[in-house]
Amino acid sequence: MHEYDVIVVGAGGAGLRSAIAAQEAGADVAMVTKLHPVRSHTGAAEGGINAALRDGDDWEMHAYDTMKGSDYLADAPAVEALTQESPEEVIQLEHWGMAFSRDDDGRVSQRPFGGLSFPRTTYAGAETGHHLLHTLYEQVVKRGIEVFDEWYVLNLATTDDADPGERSCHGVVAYETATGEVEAFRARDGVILATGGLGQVYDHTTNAVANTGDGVAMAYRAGVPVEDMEMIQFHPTTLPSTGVLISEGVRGEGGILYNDDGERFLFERGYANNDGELASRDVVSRAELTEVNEGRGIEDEYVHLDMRHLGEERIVDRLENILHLAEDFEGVDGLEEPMPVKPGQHYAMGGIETDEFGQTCVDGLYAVGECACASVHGANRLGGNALPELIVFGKRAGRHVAGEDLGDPQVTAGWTPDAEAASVDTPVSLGEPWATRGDAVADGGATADTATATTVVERTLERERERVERLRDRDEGTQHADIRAAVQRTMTENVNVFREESALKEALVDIHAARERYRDVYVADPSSTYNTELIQTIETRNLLDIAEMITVGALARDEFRGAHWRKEHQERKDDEWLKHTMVSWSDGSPEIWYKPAVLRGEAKTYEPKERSY
Amino acid sequence: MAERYSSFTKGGRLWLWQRITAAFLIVVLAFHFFLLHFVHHADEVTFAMSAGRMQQWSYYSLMILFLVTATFHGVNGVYNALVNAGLTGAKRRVIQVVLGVASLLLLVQGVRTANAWAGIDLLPIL
Amino acid sequence: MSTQRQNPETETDNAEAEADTETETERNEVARRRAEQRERERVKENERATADAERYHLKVFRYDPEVEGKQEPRFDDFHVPYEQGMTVLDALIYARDEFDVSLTFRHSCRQAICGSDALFVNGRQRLGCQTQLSDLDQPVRIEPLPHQEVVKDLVVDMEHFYDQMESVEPYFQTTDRPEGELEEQRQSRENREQIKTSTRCIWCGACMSSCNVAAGDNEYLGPAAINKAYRFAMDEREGEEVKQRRLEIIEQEHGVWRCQTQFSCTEVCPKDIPLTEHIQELKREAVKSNLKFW
Amino acid sequence: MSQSYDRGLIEDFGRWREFSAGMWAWIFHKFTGWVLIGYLFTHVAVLSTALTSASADPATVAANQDLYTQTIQALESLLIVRILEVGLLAVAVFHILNGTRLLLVDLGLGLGSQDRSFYASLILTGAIVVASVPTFLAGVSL
Ligand SMILES: Cc1cc2nc3c(=O)[nH]c(=O)nc-3n(C[C@H](O)[C@H](O)[C@H](O)COP(=O)(O)OP(=O)(O)OC[C@H]3O[C@@H](n4cnc5c(N)ncnc54)[C@H](O)[C@@H]3O)c2cc1C
Ligand code: HEM
Ligand code: SF4
Ligand code: F3S
Ligand code: FES
Repeated sequence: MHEYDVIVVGAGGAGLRSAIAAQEAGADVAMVTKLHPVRSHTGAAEGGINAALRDGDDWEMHAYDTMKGSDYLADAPAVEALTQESPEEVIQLEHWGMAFSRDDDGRVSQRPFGGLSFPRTTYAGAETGHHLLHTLYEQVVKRGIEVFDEWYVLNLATTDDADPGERSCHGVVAYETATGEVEAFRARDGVILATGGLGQVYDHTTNAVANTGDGVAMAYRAGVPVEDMEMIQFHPTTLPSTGVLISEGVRGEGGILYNDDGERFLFERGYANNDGELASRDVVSRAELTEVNEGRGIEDEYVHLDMRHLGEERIVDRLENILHLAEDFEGVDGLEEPMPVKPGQHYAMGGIETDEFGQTCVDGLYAVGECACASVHGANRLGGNALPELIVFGKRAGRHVAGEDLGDPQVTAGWTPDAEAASVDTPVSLGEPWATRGDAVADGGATADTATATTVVERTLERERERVERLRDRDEGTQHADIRAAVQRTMTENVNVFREESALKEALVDIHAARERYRDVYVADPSSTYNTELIQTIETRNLLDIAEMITVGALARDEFRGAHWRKEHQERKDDEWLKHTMVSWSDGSPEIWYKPAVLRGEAKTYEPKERSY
Repeated sequence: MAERYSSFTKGGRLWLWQRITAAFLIVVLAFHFFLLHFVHHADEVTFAMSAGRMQQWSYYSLMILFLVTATFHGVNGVYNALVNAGLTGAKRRVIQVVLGVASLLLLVQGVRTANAWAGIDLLPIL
Repeated sequence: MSTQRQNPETETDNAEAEADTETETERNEVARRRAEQRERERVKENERATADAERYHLKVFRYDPEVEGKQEPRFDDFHVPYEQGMTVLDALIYARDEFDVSLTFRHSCRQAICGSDALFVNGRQRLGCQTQLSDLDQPVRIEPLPHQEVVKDLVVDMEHFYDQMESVEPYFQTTDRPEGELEEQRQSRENREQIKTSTRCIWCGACMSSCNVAAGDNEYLGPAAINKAYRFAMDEREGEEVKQRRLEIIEQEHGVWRCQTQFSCTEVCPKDIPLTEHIQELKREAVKSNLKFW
Repeated sequence: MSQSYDRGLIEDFGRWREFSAGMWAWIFHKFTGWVLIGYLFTHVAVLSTALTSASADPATVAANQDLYTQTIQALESLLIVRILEVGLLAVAVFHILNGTRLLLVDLGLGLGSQDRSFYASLILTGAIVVASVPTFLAGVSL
């Protein structure tokens, strides 16, 4: 058994930043990650990082934009923490050598981005995430922080108290891809989950194949509530054949969207009369799909994004990477022709519920980055607001877990008195109704009364070893690839940009059927050397849970807010819905409840206003 | 972790000398070929003529320099090639010694021959 | 169905609960059958579509130290239905999901940024996700990166590559930081332009694999690590003093001098980094700084 | 790592079909360099016969009957030696031209057209060698 003060699961921007912070605060840190750190999907981020750095801009404006962008579903204290600390963190990155683009005076460049009232998106070409990821990894190398790369975390070692709020987390159990060994990692102070996105529940996504929402699913099954899962962002400009992202930076620099009739539809058809292409992402995505659905799409599938008028020099200077992407993945020369684009799954606003220090309701368990929901994005994330989230909350969680006193959180995690129980009418039973009831409340837990920290970890280790063996020993049944494909298809068809009650229900039926099939899943490859099939099979299990959380949340929320549009309920219902959708795993099935959104900030309350761009 | 640099090595210096000698050799080798195959034909070479050329100080010193640079350039080139192919440790020491001795022999023999033509008895031991 | 309530102790009538579960099971059953029906139709439709498609012939290197029949390396043939825009990675994924689940390769981002899937395709190091099948002659021969040990199928051991990358002190160091909070270090646009290409490396290892010198001399830093050193040495923010140190590192015995300007690294780099040029520039920088000291 | 497979030598020269210009240039330069240094050693050995000639009877020398002159002329009368000399010329010319190319590359010049300059070296070598054949084979008895 490995033993450290802090175990960080995942080595994308969020994981790396928290590891650095925890180590600086004196903790003995190890990172466990299924990919080598530089392979993390943070590297794919293109556009930039929002930070109020310049005269004429300030964090309050940034906070205001973020609250408005979130459609008032974000928690103000978290948003204010994000916007106040982002400048300092961005400058920290610069001091660590990050290769930002530069202005003539040698300072870092900033550009306009959708939904922002000031050009505050700090960027490094159209490959900001790549530079951020590598800069942070360099600092991890410098500090000699131990990294277990290509170790797949199977589960959390948590206790099993009836009330999730009383559980505690003592480590993780992981599978070494190269050898097939299952090993335990005990964490004396805490575990930080930073496992990133979950785009693989959809089949048209900008996310990596590794973005399977493992952390969210693991925390969920340990009893941690997940928040606002129905809030999935669809990015308006992805390449139709692969889902590769064409950065919002293109529109930030002045790129224009046209439909098949050559209309600049955002203006000409009144979707966003003020901001046009720079309206918030949900607005633009819906506009594009409406154009396509009404027959004005190109080849009935996509619209055109044109940047030719920007001129070669400007494009090469600021968006060079986009030229390569369009060429390599769509065979289009962005200097000569407009690029085909359509909406694709991009980001999960929701995730593991945390407070502003990344703490979950389970003692010793933290979550940061895209897998977490500190609730800074609410119902819609603004472009350029995810990367600052990684570094701001990464740092906070790292310091907190290492024992620094950061004060009391304003946002509470877990079931509180103002929580509201709820019920949703579903066509099938959810979760795993066949799971044996009564013994374990939290999946993978060890009963609290007898447990010391070490026995909790050891018991989890045993269980996970069994699970891996079971999968490998069986030699007939269903294969995970079919199940995964079925989930992706139903999610893309039924739980997309436009959501309809009957379709959501159909998705739940499909997910249920997929779960049934998963019951006799098996792994055909008998090898213990680099058995990727085994890992994917376990990931698919996580995808099932994730798909269900998203769909249930979407069914519960009968209003239109931010990224979440409901055919039967096309208006925002502030009286009823200024609250977060929470889903917790309890006794083998999901339980739904709500908690109010916190709109009261440090100095003011963010009153919901109509969101028009 | 891969091996860190140990101390300043002469890698750079040898590299530079390889280039400097190469630049010099371009001229001299071309001249040499031209002279002995085109101006004079190889089959017409006689001891007397060779001796005649060698007795000119300028030609003599050019040829000595030619010999020295070519030896350095060639032997260092061979050594480099072996290192590139992963020559290390004891084997490397052996090769260094062998190459060193070989170049010395070559130089000594070359200078003796040149002296014989030039009629120089500068160093009787040679 | 009403989902679990918060208070699990709530009393429920047992009989009622029983009946409830009964109809529930039935309902689940019906729903599931419907879903399966839909799924079957989809699969059929898919099959029909793929039956008509043009197929690409792949020859893929296979090896597994543990599995009988794979211990001796061999090539397997796969015939993958072609779709417009299909990449080598797409084809491999298809072959894995449809024909042989044990086919193993690294991949993640599908967009040439994570650097996981550098492969040896038709005699050249390329990223699977960045290579269009239509640009290749058939059969498409796919092998793991040369000069690295094969772990399984297309997966090679990257440890040595990582070690080399990390041996050049690949992190920013500077002796002077600007005064004042929120002050960034200034960098001219020209300087950022100079290091721009060098910062694009995605650690894919293609360059190292293509270099014959790196194959012969195991300690040679290799083009990627030298390029990493270049990225810092040329960054004016680090200052002169640190630059000298950096030059010392790349000047070591197995540093820049080993490069024989084969250019293959530059040719295969998927990020178009002019590696040879960077290496050569560092050689000159090193010579210059040494001449100063002689 | 449980075990891994080392594909050994096929990795290197077995892949020659897949070599690109720069790699061929490297191989050729290596080969020609080795030939040249090898030749330098033999060349000096042959020339050393001059040592005996120097101490020989001046009359013999005057009559071109000394060991050095005899050796050289005997060698030069062999067709095989002449052919080898043409080979040597080819090797030297290529090494000079490609060496020049490498020097330029070291100076950072023409990196973008390194493959073309390699082909140019090859072609130029061929041309020079062909043009020199008459001179090199002049007066040899078959
Ligand atoms: C194409 C694209 C462009 C974007 N552009 C922008 C932008 O311009 N600006 C912006 O602000 N945001 C952008 N975003 C969003 C932002 O990049 C992501 O939200 C963010 O990078 C997520 O970082 P992360 O550290 O949470 O996760 P990731 O970087 O995805 O890292 C996840 C880590 O977790 C590890 N992991 C996962 N599961 C396991 C497991 N079971 N066991 C062990 N390890 C595990 C992985 O190995 C990986 O290291 C973009 C996103 C995408 C997809
Ligand atoms: C005439 C002009 C010459 C030029 C311009 C020249 C140029 C070069 C250069 C630049 C290299 C270095 C290659 C590298 O390290 O990357 C080299 C290598 C070499 N040269 Fe020359 N050279 C010349 C003549 C000679 C001569 C006369 C000899 C023989 C005595 C010779 C033997 C070698 C050898 C053995 C190597 C090493 C080859 C290898 O890497 O295996 N060269 N030459
Ligand atoms: S330099 Fe290019 S080829 Fe080499 S590792 Fe980096 S990206 Fe890959
Ligand atoms: S291939 Fe190797 S020899 Fe130099 S130019 Fe590239 S590192
Ligand atoms: S899959 Fe990431 S580089 Fe190809």
